[in-house]
Amino acid sequence: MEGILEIQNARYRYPHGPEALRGVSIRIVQGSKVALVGPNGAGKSTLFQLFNGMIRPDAGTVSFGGAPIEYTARALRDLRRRVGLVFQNPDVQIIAPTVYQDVAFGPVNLGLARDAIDRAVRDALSAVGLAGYEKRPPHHLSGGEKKRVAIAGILAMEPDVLVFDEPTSSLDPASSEEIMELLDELATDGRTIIISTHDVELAYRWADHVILMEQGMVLARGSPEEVFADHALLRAARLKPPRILDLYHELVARGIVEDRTPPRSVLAFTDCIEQHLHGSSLRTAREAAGTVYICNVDAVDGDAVRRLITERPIGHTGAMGTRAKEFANRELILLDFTYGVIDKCILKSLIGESSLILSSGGMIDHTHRRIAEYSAESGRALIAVTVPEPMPPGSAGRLPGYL
Amino acid sequence: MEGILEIQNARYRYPHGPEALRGVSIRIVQGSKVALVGPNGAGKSTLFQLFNGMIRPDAGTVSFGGAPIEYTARALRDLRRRVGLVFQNPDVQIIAPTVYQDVAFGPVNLGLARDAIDRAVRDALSAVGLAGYEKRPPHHLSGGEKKRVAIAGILAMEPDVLVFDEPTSSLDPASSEEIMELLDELATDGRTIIISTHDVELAYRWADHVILMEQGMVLARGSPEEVFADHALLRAARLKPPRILDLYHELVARGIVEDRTPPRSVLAFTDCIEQHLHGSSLRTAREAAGTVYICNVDAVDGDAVRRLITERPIGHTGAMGTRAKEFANRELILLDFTYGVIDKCILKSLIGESSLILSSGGMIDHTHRRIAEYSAESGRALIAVTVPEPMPPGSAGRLPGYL
Amino acid sequence: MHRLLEDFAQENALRDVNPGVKILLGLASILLCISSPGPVTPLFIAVSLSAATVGLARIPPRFYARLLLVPASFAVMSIAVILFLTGGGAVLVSIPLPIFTLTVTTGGANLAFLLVARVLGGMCSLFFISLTTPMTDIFTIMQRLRFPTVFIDLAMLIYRFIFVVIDEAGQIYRSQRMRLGYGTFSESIRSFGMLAGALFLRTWESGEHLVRAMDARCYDGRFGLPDEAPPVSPTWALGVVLYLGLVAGISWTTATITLC
Amino acid sequence: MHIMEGFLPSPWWEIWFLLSIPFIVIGLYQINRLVKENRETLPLLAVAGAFVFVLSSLKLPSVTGSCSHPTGTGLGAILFGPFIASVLGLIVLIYQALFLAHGGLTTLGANVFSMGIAGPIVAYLIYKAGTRAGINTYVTVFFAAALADLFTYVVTSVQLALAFPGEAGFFTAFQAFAAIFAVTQVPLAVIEGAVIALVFKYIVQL
Repeated sequence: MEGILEIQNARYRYPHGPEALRGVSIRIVQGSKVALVGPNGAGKSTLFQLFNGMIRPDAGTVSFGGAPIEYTARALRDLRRRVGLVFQNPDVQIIAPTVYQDVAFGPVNLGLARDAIDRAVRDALSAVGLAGYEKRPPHHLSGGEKKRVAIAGILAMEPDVLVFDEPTSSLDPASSEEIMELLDELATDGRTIIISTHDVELAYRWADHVILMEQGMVLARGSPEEVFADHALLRAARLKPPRILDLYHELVARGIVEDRTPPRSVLAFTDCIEQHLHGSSLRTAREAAGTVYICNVDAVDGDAVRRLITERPIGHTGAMGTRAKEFANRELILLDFTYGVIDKCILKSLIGESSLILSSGGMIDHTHRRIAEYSAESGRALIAVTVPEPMPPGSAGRLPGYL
Repeated sequence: MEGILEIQNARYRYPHGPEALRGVSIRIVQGSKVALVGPNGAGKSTLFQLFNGMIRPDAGTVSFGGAPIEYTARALRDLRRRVGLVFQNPDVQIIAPTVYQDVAFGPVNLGLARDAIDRAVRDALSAVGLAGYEKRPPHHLSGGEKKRVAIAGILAMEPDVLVFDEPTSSLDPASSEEIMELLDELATDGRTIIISTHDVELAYRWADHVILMEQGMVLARGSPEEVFADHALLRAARLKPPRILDLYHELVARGIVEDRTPPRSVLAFTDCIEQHLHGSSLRTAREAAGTVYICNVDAVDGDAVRRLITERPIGHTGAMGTRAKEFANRELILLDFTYGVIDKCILKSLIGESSLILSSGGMIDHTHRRIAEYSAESGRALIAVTVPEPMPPGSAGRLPGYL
Repeated sequence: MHRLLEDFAQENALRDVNPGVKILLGLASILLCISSPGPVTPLFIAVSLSAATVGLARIPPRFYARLLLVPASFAVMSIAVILFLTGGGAVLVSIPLPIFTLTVTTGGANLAFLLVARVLGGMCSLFFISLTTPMTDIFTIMQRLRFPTVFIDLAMLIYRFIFVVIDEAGQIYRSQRMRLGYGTFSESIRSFGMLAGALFLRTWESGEHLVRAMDARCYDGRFGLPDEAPPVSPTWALGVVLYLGLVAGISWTTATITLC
Repeated sequence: MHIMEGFLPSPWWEIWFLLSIPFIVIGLYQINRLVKENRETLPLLAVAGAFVFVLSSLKLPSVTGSCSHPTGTGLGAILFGPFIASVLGLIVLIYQALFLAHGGLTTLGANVFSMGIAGPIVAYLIYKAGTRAGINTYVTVFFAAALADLFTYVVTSVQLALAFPGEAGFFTAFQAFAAIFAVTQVPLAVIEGAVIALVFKYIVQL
């Protein structure tokens, strides 16, 4: 895979301050979801400022797209357009007196024409689920909404890499979940997403790749399972192992489960214990598996969904992604699941109950893939159906699932 | 038990704003550890301002120590001294240019004499583990240290009730753990501690009593196990169930474990699964249990502890509480456990390994009690020994364990 | 911390009326007030624009009534001086004091009453602008009127940060009250000094954050674009012209009417 | 103490606008130049303006009325010079008129002249003179703040006396206005001087 951002042996000392980076080398692969994990003061935010040239390393190199960063005003502006940095506190990132003007700030400074600016603002606000908020003053928004405005302000410059400093800091669980889901949506469009966090649970569930930092150095890098399995390393970084991993290791130590790939979710954990109890190959088929219905909210209206829920044996409804949740809110469809939706529906499916996932166009394929993967791994065939069925290409009307 | 703070049917509407409290009744028992849990905007912070009379309810009553609050300047001053409120963001609570001046702000306003002020500041700073920080400017401290200064500023007025708004907000895990441990220490001295949080995991582990709020109303109150077991209720409050509870319910749904009291910790969970696998009464004694050594850091020096570690078969060392951690840092004693120490040592003990808990005077009894409780519940006798052994009363020297 | 008039403006019922029309109405009324030779016109403006603000813009009447008290202390003090200083006409009241005698003449009474009327009318016109037209819309107008860019940019940034700083000031104040600050008079001075100092520090830090935020977003000396203003509705345009015409007419016909 | 909307008749409100405009124009020109040299100037000016607004809209303890802000802009004058301070003063006064109902739009010229120009210049001069003479900094700051505050009210009294000289003429009117304001403003000025000296002490301690 291609490395889009590469830092080699970077050192940085703040003027009159301690050395914040003491020889850091990392490589971020295009399209990956990377979590930079470490306690406060580990150098995560300093590293982020290297990414978009806000600071220049005392030693070492920073490369973007294969070429070393040039520290000229023009090159830096281009870099900052392509590497968007979302700060921890949205109050310091929101600059202008209205949402529209704030999101337009980047495009205006990039010198776009008025209609291109309008389009960029509209797209960015709709991506973060804030269409219609254009005229609101930022100080009348909630914490989660401010965060979205800050993200839209960066998205409007159409960056290739999005960097988030503590994306869920001081948000409540529902808002955090929404922001992380938004990050997932942004990632499915091929963008590279980097977050910094000291929330090991969050990084464990979300990231493809984890970089563990402490005291200006990289302690470890690799898959979340690898990095977080090393308790000594986590202790060195003054972090706690994810609870689910903690429990897994405790059960392994007592010989209750075998030591294999540690589970990352409640679903995987349940499977792990069940496999151990009922033999390692196939799960005992207690009853017929339930079906997972997947519905593209971009292609249907509320009535169609309500008809679906009454006509089919659907026991649980979940919504994935900003647009789907907005849709459910608007159409007053009661949601049972609003986070970890695919896993929850698989869990229900395994005990014979059917469920419906409301999703937006881009996430439909992702959902199918995830369920197929699970079927292959667990050896238990689960049925996932897109409803209403996609029409054959060439026929009239909108094509659900392929928008 | 005596109710120290009682609110009956309180309603409050911000001037020209929405109704923030819509009929709230709660009763806080003296000496309890209470968590007010709910999403942002549920009314938690507004309720806190009722506690010390910063706002007056539009309807309903607020009582402290059995008598309704009087809203006279004199009565309010007395109330605010006795009910201390620690804000979420220490930056707005720390107002003076040095740590000493900041902590002294309350005592000075109380009109104490100079030496009483000095004593109050010294005691408060030593309680939060910041002795020696008097002359430091607060804005150069780390997030966790700032939080401690804010707490010391309240402690210096010697309140009976301590109220914390989101005590761990934006702290990293190590600092969060330290703050929660500090809250535990403060609670062992008989103070009533109330926290607000949207972190269900935290409330689940820490609180005796949970009050679930949403949209200015109390949705539920009771023990953490009761309140958090009701998924529908949590969903109504836009919160997520604790992961360990989620996993437990999933295993119950599949018939892997029986439905009893849900476990609150990794230790309890492991036991739960093990009991299910190996019969419900006694755990299979795999080998002899390890001993838990408990050492009072107020009564020994570093050499004594190092001698202890080499002489006895100690495999793991943990430190509980601010003073014990300071001690370990100062004496360069490597710590394996810095959080959930008692549980971890019991877990080690169960697989035959011995461990040492460094603790300060006040927490020794608590530790013994916890281990004895576990022994009684699990039916497996664990040995806990205080080292060095307390000297008989009347003999010379300091009396470890009874300071 | 009391709410700013701006907060009401953001939610008022005339939010979607073209801001240019509202500002024109307010400013023209102010000019008619201060150029009116008699007190009738300013009083008419005060009553009619108050009715518009409370009735059409749906500003809570109790809030509006309290707002009218804001200029009171200034008005009472300065109008008292004018009342006694200005001569002309018959003596109405005479208050003998040890050193000198305070007299009120008809000239003084008329001028004082005219000024009361003008301040009332002027303030009601100002309230109409500030309670119906959010600052964000006023920026749009300033941009269309080609105010200097650097002035508008600075005003916009200050606007944004006023709310950040107010919020922090309120929190610091509450935390001081909680720790028994502002008890005695000298304590109050000390507490206030600490508040201002802490606030200064926090504000300066926000400034440094703002520099970084603007850099991260490719700041190149350009700032916001004008928002799109709601179109001028013919009803409103006609209404404002008729109203101003009416007021001008009143002004002309009632010029000689005085208090006494 | 801001002159309220409607109080100043023609031609006085226009005259004070005309007198203030040169300062504003030079201030804007200076800001433009600074911003071109160093883009960080604009955000720092902005937070300074927001600070002055908030500080001046907080009620001073135990005293009715609000803390005026010649000292706030005086601080701006010391940091950025009197011309730029007058631009900050103008913006702050617009917001005080629109958000707090303090002052007015036609009286903006007069208010900018007294609080955004005259006061800050006095603060600036006393501060410069005090530091040059080597007087204790806190004493200097106290006098700079308190006298700037008082001078602002002197200017306001002049403005009112010019507009309303009455029978007895300008000087009597000025004495009357100055006397009646002095009752309330002298204690306020002393308090403001003390507060600003405390703030200064606070900042220096860091």
